[in-house]
Amino acid sequence: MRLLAEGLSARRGEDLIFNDISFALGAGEALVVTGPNGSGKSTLLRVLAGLLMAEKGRLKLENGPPEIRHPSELSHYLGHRNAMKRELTVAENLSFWKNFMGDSPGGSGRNLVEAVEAVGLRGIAHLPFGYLSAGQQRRMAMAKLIVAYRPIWILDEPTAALDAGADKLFAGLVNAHLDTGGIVIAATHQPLGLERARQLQMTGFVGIDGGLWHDA
Amino acid sequence: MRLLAEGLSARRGEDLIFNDISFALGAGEALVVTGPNGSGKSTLLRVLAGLLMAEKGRLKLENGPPEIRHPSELSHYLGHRNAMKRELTVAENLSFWKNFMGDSPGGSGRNLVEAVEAVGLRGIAHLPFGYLSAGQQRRMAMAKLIVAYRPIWILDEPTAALDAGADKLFAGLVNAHLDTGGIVIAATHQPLGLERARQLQMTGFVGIDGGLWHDA
Amino acid sequence: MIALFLRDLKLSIRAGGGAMIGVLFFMTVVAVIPFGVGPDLNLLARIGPAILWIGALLASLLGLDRLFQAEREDGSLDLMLMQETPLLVTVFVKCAAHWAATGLPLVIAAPLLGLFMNMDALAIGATMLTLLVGTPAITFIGAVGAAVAVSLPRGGLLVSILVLPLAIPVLIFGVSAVYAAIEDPAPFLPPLMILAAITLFFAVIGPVAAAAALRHASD
Amino acid sequence: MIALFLRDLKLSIRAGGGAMIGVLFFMTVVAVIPFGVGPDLNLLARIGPAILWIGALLASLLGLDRLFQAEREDGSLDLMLMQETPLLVTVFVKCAAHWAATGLPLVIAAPLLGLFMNMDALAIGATMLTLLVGTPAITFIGAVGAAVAVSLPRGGLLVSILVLPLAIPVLIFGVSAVYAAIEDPAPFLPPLMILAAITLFFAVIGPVAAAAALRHASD
Amino acid sequence: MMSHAAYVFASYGIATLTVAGLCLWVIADGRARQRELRELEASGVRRRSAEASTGEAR
Amino acid sequence: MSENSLAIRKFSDLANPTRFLALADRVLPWLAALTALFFVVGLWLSFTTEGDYQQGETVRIMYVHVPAAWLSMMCYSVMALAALGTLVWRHPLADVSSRAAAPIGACFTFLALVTGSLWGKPMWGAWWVWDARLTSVFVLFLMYLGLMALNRAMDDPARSSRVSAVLVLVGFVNIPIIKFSVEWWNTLHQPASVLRLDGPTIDPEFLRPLVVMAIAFTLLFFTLHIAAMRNEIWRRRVTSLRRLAARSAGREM
Ligand code: HEM
Ligand SMILES: Nc1ncnc2c1ncn2[C@@H]1O[C@H](COP(=O)(O)OP(=O)(O)OP(=O)(O)O)[C@@H](O)[C@H]1O
Ligand SMILES: Nc1ncnc2c1ncn2[C@@H]1O[C@H](COP(=O)(O)OP(=O)(O)OP(=O)(O)O)[C@@H](O)[C@H]1O
Ligand SMILES: [Mg+2]
Ligand SMILES: [Mg+2]
Repeated sequence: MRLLAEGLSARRGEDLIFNDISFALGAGEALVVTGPNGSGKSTLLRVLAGLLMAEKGRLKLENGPPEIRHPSELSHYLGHRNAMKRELTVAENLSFWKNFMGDSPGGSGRNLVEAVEAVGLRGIAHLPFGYLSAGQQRRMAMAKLIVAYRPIWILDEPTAALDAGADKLFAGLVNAHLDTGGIVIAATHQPLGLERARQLQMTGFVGIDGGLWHDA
Repeated sequence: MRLLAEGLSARRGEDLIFNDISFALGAGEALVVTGPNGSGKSTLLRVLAGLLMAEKGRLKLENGPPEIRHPSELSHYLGHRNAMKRELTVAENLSFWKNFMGDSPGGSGRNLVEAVEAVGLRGIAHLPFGYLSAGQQRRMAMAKLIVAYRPIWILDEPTAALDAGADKLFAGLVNAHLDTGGIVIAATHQPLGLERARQLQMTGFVGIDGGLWHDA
Repeated sequence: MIALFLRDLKLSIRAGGGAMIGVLFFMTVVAVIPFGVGPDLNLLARIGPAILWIGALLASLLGLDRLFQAEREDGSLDLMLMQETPLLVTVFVKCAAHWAATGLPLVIAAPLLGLFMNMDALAIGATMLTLLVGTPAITFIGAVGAAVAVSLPRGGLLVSILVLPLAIPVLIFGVSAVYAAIEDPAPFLPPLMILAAITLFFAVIGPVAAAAALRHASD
Repeated sequence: MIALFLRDLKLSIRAGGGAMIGVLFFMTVVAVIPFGVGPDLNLLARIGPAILWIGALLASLLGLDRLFQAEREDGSLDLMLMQETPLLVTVFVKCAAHWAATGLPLVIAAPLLGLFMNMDALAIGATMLTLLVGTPAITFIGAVGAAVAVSLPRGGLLVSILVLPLAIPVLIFGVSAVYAAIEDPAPFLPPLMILAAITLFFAVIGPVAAAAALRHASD
Repeated sequence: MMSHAAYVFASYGIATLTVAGLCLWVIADGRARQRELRELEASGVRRRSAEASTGEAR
Repeated sequence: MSENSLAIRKFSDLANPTRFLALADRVLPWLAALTALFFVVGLWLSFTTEGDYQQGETVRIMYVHVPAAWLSMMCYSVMALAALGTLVWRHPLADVSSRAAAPIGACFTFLALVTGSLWGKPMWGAWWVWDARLTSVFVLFLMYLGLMALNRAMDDPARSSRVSAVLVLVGFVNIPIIKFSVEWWNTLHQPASVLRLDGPTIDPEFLRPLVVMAIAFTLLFFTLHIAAMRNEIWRRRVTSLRRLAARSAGREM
């Protein structure tokens, strides 16, 4: 499987945030997106996840399952928000996502106990999600990545709020995913401890293509 | 001015999170709280900010203004959330907090323009807060610290979501505050670049004093 | 999909209680009308079905605005948008869960309130039936409004405003079906059929439109 | 404090704001009623005051739940709790701003809607007066509910169960004061006085209770 | 009972007020927007023609 | 296909915002002057023609009421057209036009409602009855306000334009209902006597001021609409400049 981005550009509101970004990621490859605040890292990831329309350019999957309309259907997206309900317990949250998302072809998700253990939080799955500390919440959101199998992971500042130990644990998770032929794309300010990662440096502020409402 | 904590302990739900924490911070001193996820850093800071009741122990201010009932009235608290409204412009947000909080005795807040400049975001104070990227939002939340004067700053992972440049800028802000005799308490996973800081390492899960519903 | 249905039910029972407040409001509305019209039992019986319908309409609007907003705020909506299952189906299931949590209790509470309004058994039965057939339509219409307002910070009332005019046909046919049932000459079935048709129509159109709006709202 | 008042006003005017939308909702509700009960002018005039009151109650309830929740979600509530100014005052000011943004417009729009309901000048005046006196009470009661809702980690049905029953007396005295004004024999002043007393009572109790709930809520 | 002329004058009066208000609002709105544009230009925000800086993969 | 897109490019070229602004600057003064002229003549006519034998002086309300009512419907039709433009051709000015029209339409509808009520009190003895036409006009008013609220609430036009365009189109059902309600249901309100297929049935004595006032109102609408569109374009310029500022901020260090 190969994920291809060709000449992507995207707008926020009416302004171009980045222009003509291309890359190709094969199975087992990772891409780390870096850049200063406001340079468009999150915007790029949302485009890759199919949550924002690209202004130009294409996103393709080669050698993927045939019936896929958009690579996002094979992707996990971990944004700034954790997509968990504070009122439900961790177990309820995770098993909901496991059932709702199902597995992509080519792999299968781990069960809840294993997943919670994998993020190092055994024994607190019965607590309401709202009771956890910021870092614990983030870790549980990561457990979501492995309860349902998706070959592509799109992670926006995954390690914000994580302590040093969890950092390592996270690198382990990602490396394990890469080993099984997964693809990882992560935006970050901190080193993620991935050896095999390629870098994409966003410089931001592509500026101005004339803008819709101005003289060309 | 001296901030004294004597034998603090706190509960979350029914479990004791930490026990018997004491420290004393004089003017111009900083305390950096570290520890793994879920070890109680945020809990400690919320106790210091008067947002959680301590289970035992006391928090005192020596040589402070006389009419203060709780040190929290002399404190800034910067939590995980930025306390700004997405719909209002940055300037409206900041000037609201400036007016609403007022200055503590012994100092005065900077004006908006200066504050926005201090966090390196000159010229965008007229934008709605929601337009900013995650890191820009965090920086603006820091500007809040200097528009209204408070001698004590309580900061919970202040540099999450900040890029490297902003990290340095933040260290500058904190050092300037310490130079004028302020007190800073910060929880963090990343080095903050403060030279004069003392460390408090939380180990987490003091455990089991029986809990409320068990035999002691 | 069953997982989603169950989760939404659980959430509405557990937190903030969409379920109860609807019924409570319904009762309040119905309880207040007699103060307005006075204790004239005949009059009450006459306007009873209309009042019940209006009360149900208003009650099902409460909380509708948070249908997608809550999902958006914690990021769940993003994940739902990304799945292979058509968004349409997700929206439909969420509507169904919302109806089960707020609409169904209204239907069940209706007979009780019918007694307060001095309606006879036939009228109560007819009202209950029309409510059962008609309230899902309101939920489906409301879903469109909720989807449109999803990115608005305080979209609450706006949803109701966008929704109410569209809900007028439901109200008209619901009420007229009940009156047709009470007053003998007029046939009961045609308006009920129309009501059912409206519901089916919106059960298709609503999720489609809501899904389209959600797609465009994501940023 | 004025800063807070102004900010809340600004927020409600600016984005998806309660102010204009509340009135719109009020108007929409009233416009929908005749579709239910039929265009009988006499009947409409008779139930008019009750309808206006119900509409106002609903309009001021919708969106009230977010009064503190929005503050809590973005962390502002923490800062408000820490200030020297008593929380009580903060809550009171927030309620006042909420009322000014949503309650007051309702009162102002009431006469217009009264005309639509074919109410006579006296009834309209009385309704307006009672709304002016009574709607603040709804806001203050709602504030308690909103505060409690913030405090419970799992939300909780309590809010709904708390707010509506407390609001019912307001509704009842409001409506009955209007009818007392219209129908000569019954005296107008006593129910109005009771209404005013309820409002004053809740203006004190509401913020106190809400502030207490908020203090305990913080975690 | 109002005389009929009163109704006529009331309607013309309200019509005048509404139309005048609308016109004034449009004019004031335009002025405000132009002022904002001028302020923005004055503070140095201006559209430059595209600079081709983007991210690049390595 | 390629020809089609070429044509559209030409079309959008013609109506590009900058071009539009230049055009508006040139046209607006003339339009405004013409409007004023027609209003002077219209008002003079409507106060000098004699009253009706049945309705007396109140017939003069017609010269405001009827044009306002027509305009309220026309304005919505303009918005519906613009909504089509947004959805089908994705033309940016279409959304501007539809947004700018909403407050103007709301004002005209308000006028139709108020003058109608002021006419209804002496004629029917009630300010308001719930007949089909009156109700549907009231719904139109609510729709204008709802759209305005929606537009205000969504500050990002790129996202809100299509949503509100759909809503506008859905609401368009209301217009035929208003127009034909007097014929479909028997109501208190006057049936059409001017805009009908078999020619006006109204006395020329009343027709003359009515027509002049109608033209005056129409001109007023276009003047205001163009001015409001210009404002809207400026507003968008301001917004996009502000976003630009956001993006470039903090970058120099
Ligand atoms: C609030 C109440 C009223 C509303 C909302 C209203 C609305 C309208 C509308 C929308 C039209 C345009 C219809 C069309 O072009 O086919 C119209 C036309 C007209 N209205 Fe009214 N109306 C109201 C009250 C009245 C009253 C009280 C009278 C007089 C007794 C009246 C007399 C007329 C006449 C004469 C026309 C012109 C019909 C024609 O010649 O085509 N209206 N009104
Ligand atoms: N919802 C939005 N509407 C309009 N503009 C936005 C929106 N979100 C972000 N922007 C703008 O787009 C630009 C890029 O934002 P983005 O969030 O992609 O940056 P980022 O690289 O993720 O920054 P950070 O490191 O701070 O998270 C920013 O300048 C921001 O002002
Ligand atoms: N609202 C709450 N109710 C009950 N328990 C809570 C609540 N918030 C946190 N806890 C528990 O208290 C413990 C300490 O949490 P705290 O947020 O203080 O950790 P932290 O050191 O800040 O961690 P992090 O680095 O992840 O932010 C955690 O084990 C958590 O489960
Ligand atoms: Mg980001
Ligand atoms: Mg923490």
